Amino acid sequence: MADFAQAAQRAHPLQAGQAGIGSVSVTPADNATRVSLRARPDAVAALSKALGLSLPLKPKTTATAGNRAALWIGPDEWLVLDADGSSLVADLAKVKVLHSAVDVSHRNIGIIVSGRGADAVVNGGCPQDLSLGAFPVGAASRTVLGKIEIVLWRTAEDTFRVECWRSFSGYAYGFLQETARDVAV
Amino acid sequence: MRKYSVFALAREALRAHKGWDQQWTSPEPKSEYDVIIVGAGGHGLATAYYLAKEHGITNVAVLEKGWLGGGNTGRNTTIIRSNYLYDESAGIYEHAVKLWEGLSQDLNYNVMYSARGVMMLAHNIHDVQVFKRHIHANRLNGIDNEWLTPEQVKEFCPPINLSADARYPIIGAALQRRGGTARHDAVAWGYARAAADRGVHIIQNCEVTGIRRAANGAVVGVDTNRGPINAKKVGVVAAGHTSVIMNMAGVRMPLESYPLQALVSEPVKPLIPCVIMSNTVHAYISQSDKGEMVIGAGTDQYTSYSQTGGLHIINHTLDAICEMFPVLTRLKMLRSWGGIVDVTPDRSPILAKTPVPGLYVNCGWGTGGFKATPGSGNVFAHTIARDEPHRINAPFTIERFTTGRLIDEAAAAAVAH
Amino acid sequence: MLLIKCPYCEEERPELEFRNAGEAHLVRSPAISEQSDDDFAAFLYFRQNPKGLQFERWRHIHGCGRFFNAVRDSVSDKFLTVYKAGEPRPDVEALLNPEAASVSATAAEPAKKRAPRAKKGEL
Amino acid sequence: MSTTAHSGSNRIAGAGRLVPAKTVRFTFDGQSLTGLEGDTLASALLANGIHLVGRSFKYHRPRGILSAGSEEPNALVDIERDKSRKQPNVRATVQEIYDGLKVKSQNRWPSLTFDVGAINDLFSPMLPAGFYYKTFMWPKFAWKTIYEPKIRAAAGLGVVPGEADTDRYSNRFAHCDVLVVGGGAAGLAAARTAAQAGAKVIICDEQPEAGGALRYETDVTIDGKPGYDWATETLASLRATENVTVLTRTTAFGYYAQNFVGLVERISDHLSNPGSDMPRERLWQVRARKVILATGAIERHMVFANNDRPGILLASAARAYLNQYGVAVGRKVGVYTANDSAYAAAIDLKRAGVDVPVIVDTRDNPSSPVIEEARSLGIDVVTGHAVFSAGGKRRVSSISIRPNRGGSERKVVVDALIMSAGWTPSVHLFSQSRGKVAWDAANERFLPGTYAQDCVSVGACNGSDGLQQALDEAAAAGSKLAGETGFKGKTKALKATGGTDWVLGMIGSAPGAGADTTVKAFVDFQNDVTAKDVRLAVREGMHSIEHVKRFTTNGMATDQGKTSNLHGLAIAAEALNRPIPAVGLTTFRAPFTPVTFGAIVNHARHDLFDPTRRTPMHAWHAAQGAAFEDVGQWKRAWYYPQAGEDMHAAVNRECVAVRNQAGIFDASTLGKIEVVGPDAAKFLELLYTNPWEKLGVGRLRYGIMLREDGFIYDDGVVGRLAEDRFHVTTTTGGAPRVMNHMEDYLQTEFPHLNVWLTSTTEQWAVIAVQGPKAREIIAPLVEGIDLSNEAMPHMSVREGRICGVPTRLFRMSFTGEAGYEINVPADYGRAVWEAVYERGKPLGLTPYGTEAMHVLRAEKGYIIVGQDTDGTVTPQDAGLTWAIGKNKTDYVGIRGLLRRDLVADGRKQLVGLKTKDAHVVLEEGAQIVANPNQPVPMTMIGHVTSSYWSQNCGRSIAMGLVIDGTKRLGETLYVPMPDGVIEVEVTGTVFFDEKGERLNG
Repeated sequence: MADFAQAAQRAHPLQAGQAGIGSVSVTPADNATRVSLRARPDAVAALSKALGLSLPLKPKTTATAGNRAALWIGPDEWLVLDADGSSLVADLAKVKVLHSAVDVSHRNIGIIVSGRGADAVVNGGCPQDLSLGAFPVGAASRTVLGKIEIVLWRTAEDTFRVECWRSFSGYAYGFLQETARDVAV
Repeated sequence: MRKYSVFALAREALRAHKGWDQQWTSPEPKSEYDVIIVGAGGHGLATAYYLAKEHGITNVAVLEKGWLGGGNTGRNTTIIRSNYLYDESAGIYEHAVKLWEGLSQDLNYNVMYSARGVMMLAHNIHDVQVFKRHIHANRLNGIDNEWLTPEQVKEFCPPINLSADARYPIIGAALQRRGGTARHDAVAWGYARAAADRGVHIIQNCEVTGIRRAANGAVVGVDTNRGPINAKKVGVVAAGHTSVIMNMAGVRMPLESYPLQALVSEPVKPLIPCVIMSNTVHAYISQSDKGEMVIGAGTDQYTSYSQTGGLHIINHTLDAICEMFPVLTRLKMLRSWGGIVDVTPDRSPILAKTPVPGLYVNCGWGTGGFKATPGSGNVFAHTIARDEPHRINAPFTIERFTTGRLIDEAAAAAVAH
Repeated sequence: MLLIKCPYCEEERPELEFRNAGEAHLVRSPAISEQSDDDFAAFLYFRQNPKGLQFERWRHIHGCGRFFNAVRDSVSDKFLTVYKAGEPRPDVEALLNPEAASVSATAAEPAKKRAPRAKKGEL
Repeated sequence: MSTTAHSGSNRIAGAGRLVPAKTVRFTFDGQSLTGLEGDTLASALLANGIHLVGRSFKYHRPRGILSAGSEEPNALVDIERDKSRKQPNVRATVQEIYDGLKVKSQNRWPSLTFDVGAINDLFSPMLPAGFYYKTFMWPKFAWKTIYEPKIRAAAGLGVVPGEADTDRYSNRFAHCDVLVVGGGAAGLAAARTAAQAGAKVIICDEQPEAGGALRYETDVTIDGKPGYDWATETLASLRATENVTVLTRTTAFGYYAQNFVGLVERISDHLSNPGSDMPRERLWQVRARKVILATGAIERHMVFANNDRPGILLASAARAYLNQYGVAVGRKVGVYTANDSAYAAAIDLKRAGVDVPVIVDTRDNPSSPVIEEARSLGIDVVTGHAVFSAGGKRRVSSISIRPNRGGSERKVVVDALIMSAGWTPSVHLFSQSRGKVAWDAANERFLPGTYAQDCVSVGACNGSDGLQQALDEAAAAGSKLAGETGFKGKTKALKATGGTDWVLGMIGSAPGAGADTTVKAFVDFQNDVTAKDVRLAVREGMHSIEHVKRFTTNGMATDQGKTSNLHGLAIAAEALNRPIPAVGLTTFRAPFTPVTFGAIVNHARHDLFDPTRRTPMHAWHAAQGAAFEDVGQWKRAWYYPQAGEDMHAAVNRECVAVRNQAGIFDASTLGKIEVVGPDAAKFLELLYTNPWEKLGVGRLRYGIMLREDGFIYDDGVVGRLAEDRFHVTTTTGGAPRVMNHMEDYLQTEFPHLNVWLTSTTEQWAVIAVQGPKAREIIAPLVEGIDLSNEAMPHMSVREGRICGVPTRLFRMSFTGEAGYEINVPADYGRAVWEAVYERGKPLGLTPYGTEAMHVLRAEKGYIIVGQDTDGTVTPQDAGLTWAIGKNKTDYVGIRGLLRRDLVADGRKQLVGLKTKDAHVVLEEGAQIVANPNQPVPMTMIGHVTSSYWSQNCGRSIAMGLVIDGTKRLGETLYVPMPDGVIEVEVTGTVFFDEKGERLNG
């Protein structure tokens, strides 16, 4: 059994293309571990402890600790991200309080939009107010980009992480490159 | 009534057109009518016309809260076709098409029924299955509807994008050649003129505020902003506002009212020779005789009586139009507007008696009522006059929503797998 | 495009993130299989469809994912208020007339449905 | 009068703001012309003495340039960069010229000066408003074959380009505290105040420059500076302010609910060589907390006989052409007015050296300093008179003047006539915002009345007539609205002198074009609507302005009645002898000016029209030459033709291979939902017809989901991974709506259940390996799972590893063969697929597509929801009664199924159909009858839902929904086709391996 030469290799759906367009770069993010975490308030403390960060309870906010980040998605929902190969899934498996943790590492693809005008690039298809007052650094939300759903996370003043489902990543990537061309004008 | 003809036109040309009569008059309401029709849209006016013409009931008033033809009659994209799947739907829409074919002559009013063909595009195998099902059912019902190959589609409508690289390539179409368009205002005006000529009172700016009922529950009249008016029978034909009017009689309806938008482009020289519909990319387009592209958009997702809708609905409609006709991106939207459509759970109309004696309702045409105007008015007049439905509208009851005997054309085209 | 306040996200968001889910406070009977034909039809299909204030459901489908209720004027399309699923139908009079209604605010109808019945540790 | 030879003989040295040295070359109908940088096409044509620019819609009358702005009804042209970038119906008054601009006139044949269509003008007595409703009815066939084609060919203005557009369009969503629409004096003042308070401001104006009327009002000072200079400086300082976005060449075209305003920015239409990244236009979708409308007012023309002759313009336009562009609209310019504002134009022209032979003022005894000033310049001011007619054909050559109340006529030779009937406040956007206008009887105009949204109108659009009043009002609004958004600040008040009073004048037909006349006095130029047309409409019973508008088409041309609506209304009101508000005002509809479809569509073209969803193995299928089919947004491998194979041959080969060896199939698109929590089974009990509580861990079950109405909504296989964890699959197309349906019930009907739903559709790539050799093929690749029949029977699921990566391995079948569905994390899908394929290839493993999958499942009688069912089919109808939990008291759809009609006899039931001739394949969708000899309309008792050639069965097979079908087994029914009737036998739905033994192989 198992006499194949080596384990199957990952294949990312996006080919890193043109690195930068004008002031804004649109690039695929590195592989990551991702968990869709669901729980009621009484489970938050135990889960936070296991994760090593305080799960955010305020809408549109995030908490980070090292490579690990928890994005508030809904009142009982977080998207937890960590570096590829992290112990995230195993850490949550140990938690006994009532919750649901589902590995979605491969479901989502991350795209980084970075540089001066990154907000305008995202606003080419995202109808939310992305001014720093309304969507400050550290803010995150599920929302839309053109005709697809995304999770948007502002990691720095001029940097956004866009997460979408795998089969939509070609569309998202193409869309952001297109709006980046517009912003570069 | 002065007969309209090219000779009459020539005669009037010599005297600066000063001899034309009013197409309809604006009488004061009488205290009582045999029948009151609530709503002077195409369906209501047609009902009054056929009551007078076919049933000899001329003591009829059509009450309109605004101006006649100002509701969905004047706001739709005027598509006419009868290639529906179920016998019930095919029956009523085909009845309408047959009347359309002679309507200008019948009314002595050119309603510009233009049988330029309605082509419904198939973009995937599921579409093909659904359209073939329609075509075969139509054929056995004696209704024209034919399958076109992509090449025939292109031949019938040259500017269409047939590229295999299109996001949703066109792999065929169903064509009803007798389908087409008509001039919406002319339909309302033609019926109004012909009904008024037979003695029907068309009373505009007269809003119904209540439905009067006797102790036994039967309808005895209506209250209006111009006072009460007695009537033996009341027919409600108030698309969009049906729930509101029926509520006055204590009848709750299986209806929801949604904003539906449409738009026209600037007029250009003839390009699109037929009506094109695509359910998969959600687009409907034809070119008016004036040269404007007439484009139907979708409904908004929420119920509303505002007669306005969102810009994103227009965005999505034009996406699809430009995908089908890439040469149109430089065309300009000239005017957009909204109507209120009342929609039943099975998207088929209700044309029926109600639980209230003497009260009749014609509603629920959703986004497609214009095409039925003559047929709907014709059988609704029969229903009111005889107090029993015509064979053709008998299935379109309110009770079907209790028994489950739905007429669900859209469900028959359900997308899954 | 409407601007809709999500009671869970506690801010206004563009309509593109939401999906309307029809009339609110419709009661799915706990003993639905014993319901009469008429009662079941009323629940399934017959709607108030009011011209004016209406109670309706929305889902913040491309946001927090929650269903919630709203009171909206179907003529102006303006929202009077939004509230979480499971909360009672708000006193509309009080909202329209904040001063006059403080006295009668007790009359709020209990949660019917499509707003849930009961809640173990509900949010 | 000196002229600049380079840029046109009517250019006046020293006048205007354009730089004489900066010339631009363009062509008009092939004629090469020169203009100046900054010219509009209209100003450049006028500079070259060209007034005749187009032809009207109906009568093909020669038409010139009426205005200097976006309200232009006449001067519409075609502009062509190349074949794919050809733009019809461009307003010459808006288009800026650039080097190489190619312009063609429209709606004329063979040429602009000689147009055959002008014969309509001769026949015009036969063609009054609405004539077409009264004729073309006989003979009946002729409408379609003769009349309509002729009418269609005659109608329409420009021509749609023959090739797809290569320009780009873009979109931007934006938010601001205060949106200011209009960059005239009022708009600038409002924006300045709001910006200085610190509010986030967007200000837009449709012109390339700010200033509005300040661009031609030479007598204005603001803050001690000439008005135009103040505007330019203010705009520059706003541009330099961080919290301000200035958008010029940008039209606010639509005002939607909750202060959502659509703007379109024209980015490259004025450039000679726009870069390839540069969009042509950008749509701005602005959500503003507050909106300030500073949209100004539009001058009206005078309605008199032949008022449409080229060379007859609005007075303010003549002033703009002179003071902005340095162009005199004629050498001998008559003036016709009903208010003061035309005098300023006359005075400017006179001072520039243009002959102004006469000012005709309809007012009996007007008094104003400007009148005195005009007289003092030697202009003949004739009051109490009217212009009864204009002479000339392709250019006005004279005007006939008479006293208002009749009397002797005199003729004045002119080569241009400028006119003003007064100003119409631009309440378009206000009205679009659903605000209600109010009639200002004293000044005969509609003004903003009741507001429906958070906005304020300032300046001329609000009826604030003097410049100082407008500035004060605008500054106050800017300050107030900024304050309401949380920004307070002080701004120095502005002091102004001079300016136009936007008030008084006349509406309706001028003397000489009254009810007793038959002259052609145009109300709506483009649509050729005359005053007598409006009166005819009233005479025929059109008593609502909406009827008048629709009957005459007044106000329905591309200018949307900006100059004509009020005139039309006034004439109708007069004919009806009713006050204007009683006749009504048509509501204004978006867009304010026409907007290209391209701008509205923006990015959603080509690849971005709609997402194309591809599976992790897509590239492999493509490399194998697979044909794809669209299923929703997904591309699915349909079949894999080998050299020389058609679809039929490929599908036959694939089907046979699955049954004889094994096939490999990409099932990744199936929807997947992970249902987690202690109440997971309870929840599924409520959502599916089947029972779930007793399903063992590691087992699978086929589930049916209904809507509340009892009809089948979706189906799929559900696996229990743990007591509290299920892996649910859905149909490909149904995945999103099933998820929404489940969330709806969970959140609002069953919130007491402890369970959560997570979509995992895209977490897993799914590789189906089906066929007698399936186990043999995958076994060497699998670790940690005992694949034996005993350990892992049909309908079970195990977790382990395959090819070194984690897998959820399902033993299940949609083919009737023993088989597996290998779920692996999506990024591994391609590699695992290839490993399985390499391993299986020597054993005959064959990739098969959706078509073979459909055939194989049909051989086994497995249904496809949406094909063998539609939204009207119950589980009983589909032969799935076995999948309903007999002892359940509740699940979604339980009550719907009990409705009278759903339990009645005579429902359509799913059955098998075998053609008598085994080689005849039925057409899907074909209708079934009991008696093929009946006349049309026939009684149809069913239809074919699925039909294939089955190579494995050696015959055609089909399924259909037939009334009382299960009672008809063995009966012969008929499928009437256009080329003959096909006989079919009603059978069971299983055509292959009826006992199902192969599943356990």
